[in-house]
Amino acid sequence: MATVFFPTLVRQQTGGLAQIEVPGATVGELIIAIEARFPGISKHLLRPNLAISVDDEVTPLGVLEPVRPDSEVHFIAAISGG
Amino acid sequence: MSTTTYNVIGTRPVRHDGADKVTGRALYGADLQLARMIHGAVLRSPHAHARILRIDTSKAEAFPGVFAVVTAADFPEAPADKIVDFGEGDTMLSSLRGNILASGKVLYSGHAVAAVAAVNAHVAAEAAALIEVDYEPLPCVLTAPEAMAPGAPILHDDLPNGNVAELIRYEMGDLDAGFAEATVIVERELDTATVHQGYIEPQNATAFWSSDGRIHIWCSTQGSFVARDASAAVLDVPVSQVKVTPMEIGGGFGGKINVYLEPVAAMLSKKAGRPVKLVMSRRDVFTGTGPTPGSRVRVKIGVNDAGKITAAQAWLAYEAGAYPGAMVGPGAMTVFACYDIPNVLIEGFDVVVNKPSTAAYRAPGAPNSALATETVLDEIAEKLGLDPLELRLRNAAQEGTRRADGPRYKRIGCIEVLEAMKASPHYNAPLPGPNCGRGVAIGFWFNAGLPSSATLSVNADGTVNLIEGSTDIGGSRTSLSMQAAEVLGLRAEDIHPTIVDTDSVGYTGVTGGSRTTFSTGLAVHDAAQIVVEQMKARAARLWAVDEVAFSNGVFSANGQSFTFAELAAQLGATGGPVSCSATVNPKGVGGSIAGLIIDVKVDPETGKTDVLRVTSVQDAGKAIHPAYVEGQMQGGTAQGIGWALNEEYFMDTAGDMRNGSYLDYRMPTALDLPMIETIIVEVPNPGHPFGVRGVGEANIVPPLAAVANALYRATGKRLNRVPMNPATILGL
Amino acid sequence: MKAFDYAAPASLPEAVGLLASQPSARLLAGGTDLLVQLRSGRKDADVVIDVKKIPELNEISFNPADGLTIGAAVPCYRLTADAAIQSHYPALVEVASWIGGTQIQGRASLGGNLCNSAPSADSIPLLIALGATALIAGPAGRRSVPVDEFCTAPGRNQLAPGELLVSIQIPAPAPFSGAAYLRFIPRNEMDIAVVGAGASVTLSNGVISAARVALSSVAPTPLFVPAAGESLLNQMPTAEALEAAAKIAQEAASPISDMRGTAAYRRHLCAVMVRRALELAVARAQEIN
Amino acid sequence: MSVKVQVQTTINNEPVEFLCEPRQSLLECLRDIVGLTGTKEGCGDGNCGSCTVKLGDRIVTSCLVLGVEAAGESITTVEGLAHGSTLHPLQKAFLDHAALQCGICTPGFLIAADALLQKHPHPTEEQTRFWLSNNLCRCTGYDKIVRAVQAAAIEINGAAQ
Repeated sequence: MATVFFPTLVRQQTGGLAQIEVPGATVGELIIAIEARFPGISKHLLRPNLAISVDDEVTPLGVLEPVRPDSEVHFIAAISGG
Repeated sequence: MSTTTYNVIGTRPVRHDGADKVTGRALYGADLQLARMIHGAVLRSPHAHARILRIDTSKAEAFPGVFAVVTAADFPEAPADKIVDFGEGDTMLSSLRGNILASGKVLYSGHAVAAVAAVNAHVAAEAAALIEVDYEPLPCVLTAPEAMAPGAPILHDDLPNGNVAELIRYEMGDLDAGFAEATVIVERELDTATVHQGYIEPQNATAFWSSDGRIHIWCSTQGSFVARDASAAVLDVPVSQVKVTPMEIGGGFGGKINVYLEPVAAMLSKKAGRPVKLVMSRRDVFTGTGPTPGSRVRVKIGVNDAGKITAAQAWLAYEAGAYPGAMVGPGAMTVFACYDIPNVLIEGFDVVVNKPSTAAYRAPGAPNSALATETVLDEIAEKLGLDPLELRLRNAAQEGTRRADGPRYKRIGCIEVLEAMKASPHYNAPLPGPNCGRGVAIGFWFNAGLPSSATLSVNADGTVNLIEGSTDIGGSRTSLSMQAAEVLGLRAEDIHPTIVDTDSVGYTGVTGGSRTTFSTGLAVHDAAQIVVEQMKARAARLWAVDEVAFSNGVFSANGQSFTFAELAAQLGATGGPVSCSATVNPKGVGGSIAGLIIDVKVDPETGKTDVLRVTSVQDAGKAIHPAYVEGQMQGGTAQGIGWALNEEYFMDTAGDMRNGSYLDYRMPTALDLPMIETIIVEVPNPGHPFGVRGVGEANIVPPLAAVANALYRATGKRLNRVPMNPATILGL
Repeated sequence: MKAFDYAAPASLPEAVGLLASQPSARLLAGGTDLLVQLRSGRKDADVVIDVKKIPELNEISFNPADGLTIGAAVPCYRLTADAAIQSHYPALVEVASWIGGTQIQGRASLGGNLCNSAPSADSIPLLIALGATALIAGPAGRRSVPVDEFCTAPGRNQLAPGELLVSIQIPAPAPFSGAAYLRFIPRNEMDIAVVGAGASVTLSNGVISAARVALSSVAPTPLFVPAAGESLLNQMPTAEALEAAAKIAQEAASPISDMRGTAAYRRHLCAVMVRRALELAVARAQEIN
Repeated sequence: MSVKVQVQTTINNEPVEFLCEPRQSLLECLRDIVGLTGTKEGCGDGNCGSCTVKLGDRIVTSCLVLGVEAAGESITTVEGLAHGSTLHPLQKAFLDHAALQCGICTPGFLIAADALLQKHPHPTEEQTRFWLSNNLCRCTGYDKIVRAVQAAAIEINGAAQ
């Protein structure tokens, strides 16, 4: 099962839980599984100011990005550049 | 370190657009002349915060020579919560539209209120001055700490936390336990002023709204597709109705990603039925575009006897300007990014204030936060009696180090950059005399991926046309052509690059985020590989073989061979021309570490700082064109030194910028800088076929702190405010 | 910028006549102040009178008896290249090479710098220190005004309606005299003086027999401080004496805080810059002649 | 609008006549009337040097010159620097030394540097930086520009004695 790390400010929705292992083959499937456990959380994770990082790389595929059982998923500030 | 040998990559060919740019032939946005073109002027708010009670444009409309006047009322309403996705950094449409022409309230001095198109720019300016605007002035708030305080004037009624638009928080490990392990703890708070990118070419846009509904925009932009998408969103037309032709661009550094004039020129054109050109004055550029945030950053770092950082805490408040989006996210993510720290807490606040809406500026957000971290580390090194580079080496991030925001580094060149600094002739040279000081600092920037497209067409003479959409700010035509040439076994000059409009190439993101040589380079690389495959197939057809080898520009099979040019000449007879495209949206972005060593001399009576010697060190991954890599390092260093020493938005209490000219903004002149030595470190990025990391930004991260550290060594004073100008140095 | 007409009179009487008949006329020499002010709306004009075609305003002449006459429209680059000025007025060469940058010096004139009457004008403290006078022409004829009395308020001066500056006249340097202008700017060029200090010193047998001190950017006009110079009379040019004179100049200053510096910082710089200008003037007085 | 004035002048060694309003700067006249857009505008108040042209025997910022003042003068712009299709040694040196990035300041630097080399055939680094301080560049940090100018000095005038 892949590990999803909750941003600090989303942990209010998880009762303080920082990370969770959930089943799924894509980021989207992981989020569906998390939403089932913490209803309403997905809108805090899928926000325009947050980018999705899978295995230490920001993914352009977003929720469609495949994950492996040992994958790490983070939600980090979306970065622009100069 | 880089070991692969290349034929073209790593050489220094003359840039393809060079002759045009040294002879005055290159066409920048303001150079455009179109038949029947008229000229515009923008009326801007004199108030930093005021309600607009009434706008009367009748006198301007009646002024001889005027064709059209527009205000926010001419633009479609922005749905309250619509978000525009530009691929990087999404924006609320209401903010975008509100910034282009104010409606309801003006939020900063310089906020555009109305625009006029007339027979020439002088008449347009005279007419704009005749527009009557009744304002109800409101109290203004100009700094993040003031804007966060209870009772501060509120800019936007719809933000949930007063003037705080966004909270950021990253936590890792156990902060209290970490500080408990520390033997030395230093905490400092440092402010930085609002500064501008300072590109020499003012913003400009020419637009023609045709009677068939198609809108053609010519402008100076870092990203033609972003300009297209943003303009279409503001004008509420489908993106396919807008074509953006990127003109040559006179500098950007992050400041020419947002649109300001483009939709206004388009709306004026719609009303006037003629092409309309808008060009900003220098004061407009300072007050009406996006500078980069001023900030307050507090950093606390604890280190044990072994010189290992046990805990680090940061609090960051960045001034977004009039609309949310202060780059505090990247500021927070980079504040400790160079180091492997087990226990971390980072809190960031994106705070709106009555200043121009901020924009990116080379590694946006990172110099502000690195200033605090790198000066605190300097102080700790001194307390421990450790060389400041040695302290950094003991804590340097490396492959596998986890950042506080979560992800772990892949291959990263932090140790290599620090070792290069330590071994440099500069670091090992004595200081020239009294009142002198040497400072060091390092910094990190992520760099970006994002989509890019390229098309390669093989000419019968053996050369190749490269069609691409990345506007060329610093030699990217050549760094891209070199990557094509390397794959195709050609010389850089055999590739003919052209940057085309948004109708003529696949989607390409901005020239920003240090991404062009990486991402568009990857598109070029991939397209070149397809060319090779197709050319192999042609050779196979000619030779009636199954397998053709390709190496160093020569196709061969069974003892037969063709040079690239020989085979190119036969394409017509083997099935027709070869033309291949690729569009990428890559992962594999490699972050870059930069370091700076700087020597200064301070006049103890006047506080004047002279910069004596500078060495910039940066991990380029692989330097495609080393001269342009050096140029990026030197340019970012120069901007950082200007930021550190003299540049700032000097606002009066009413929020009016008092120094909105090059005379008083005080960017460095040639006489203010020495030669800038460079050391290119090459730790190849495994995510790019040639190892490219991108070099445009990380170099501006270290200078603020390096200058502060050098000033400390020269004066014994730790300053808590940037710019560290002469009066600040003397405490006057 | 509002529309205006342009005239380029070829003689002084013609210019004076035009000026008298056009109340909203503005005089154009180098244009480095005027065109910026017109463009920004700080000034406007119905007619711009270009004075560069008037021969008298373009002259540089020097003789050891009368000293130096600089036509009001002579651009700085001609001053820095002039052999007589180079040998007799080194400080003037320096100030002419510090006003703006190379391109500005291709246009800007000391006459324009004086008539613009900015508190921060670089050339005026030196002209005051050198004891220069302004030769003015107008409907009522010609008159001379000491430069130290010329400026009356920021952007204002003794020129009456219809009058124009013809030339600046600087006495011949006395034997064993030296002058200097130093300014403090945060950059190394292309900046407005945070504080500027002009000084001249004449030595007789090693004792100071004349001295003048003036400052810029510390008062509503360039500031002549007679007491600072007088304090040095009959003194040896010791560090203490120069320091004391600098303190007197500092006391006379009434600086304000603005984007170029705080009042406290300017007051501090007054003493530093005056002392340094005096030191350089003394060194020059000792080394030449 | 005021009455337009006819101006006869010489630009890049060719006689040129144009009509302009008195309020139009020489920069505007060169760019918008004569069509020589190689000279750039960066600030409009003489502080960036992008609009540098040679006017008679000295260089000026053409934003601070009125077009009408060009009457009877001789002007050189960046378009007049090369000899036919052969680049001026300064132009070549700027390319060889990668002394431009965005290129917007380059025309002004080239004209200013040309005047420098006429005054100082072998300028020191200090002389070069002082002379060029009326020209702002935001991309390069000036390093490669100074090197290019000094290389061009040697190309034009031989090695310093």
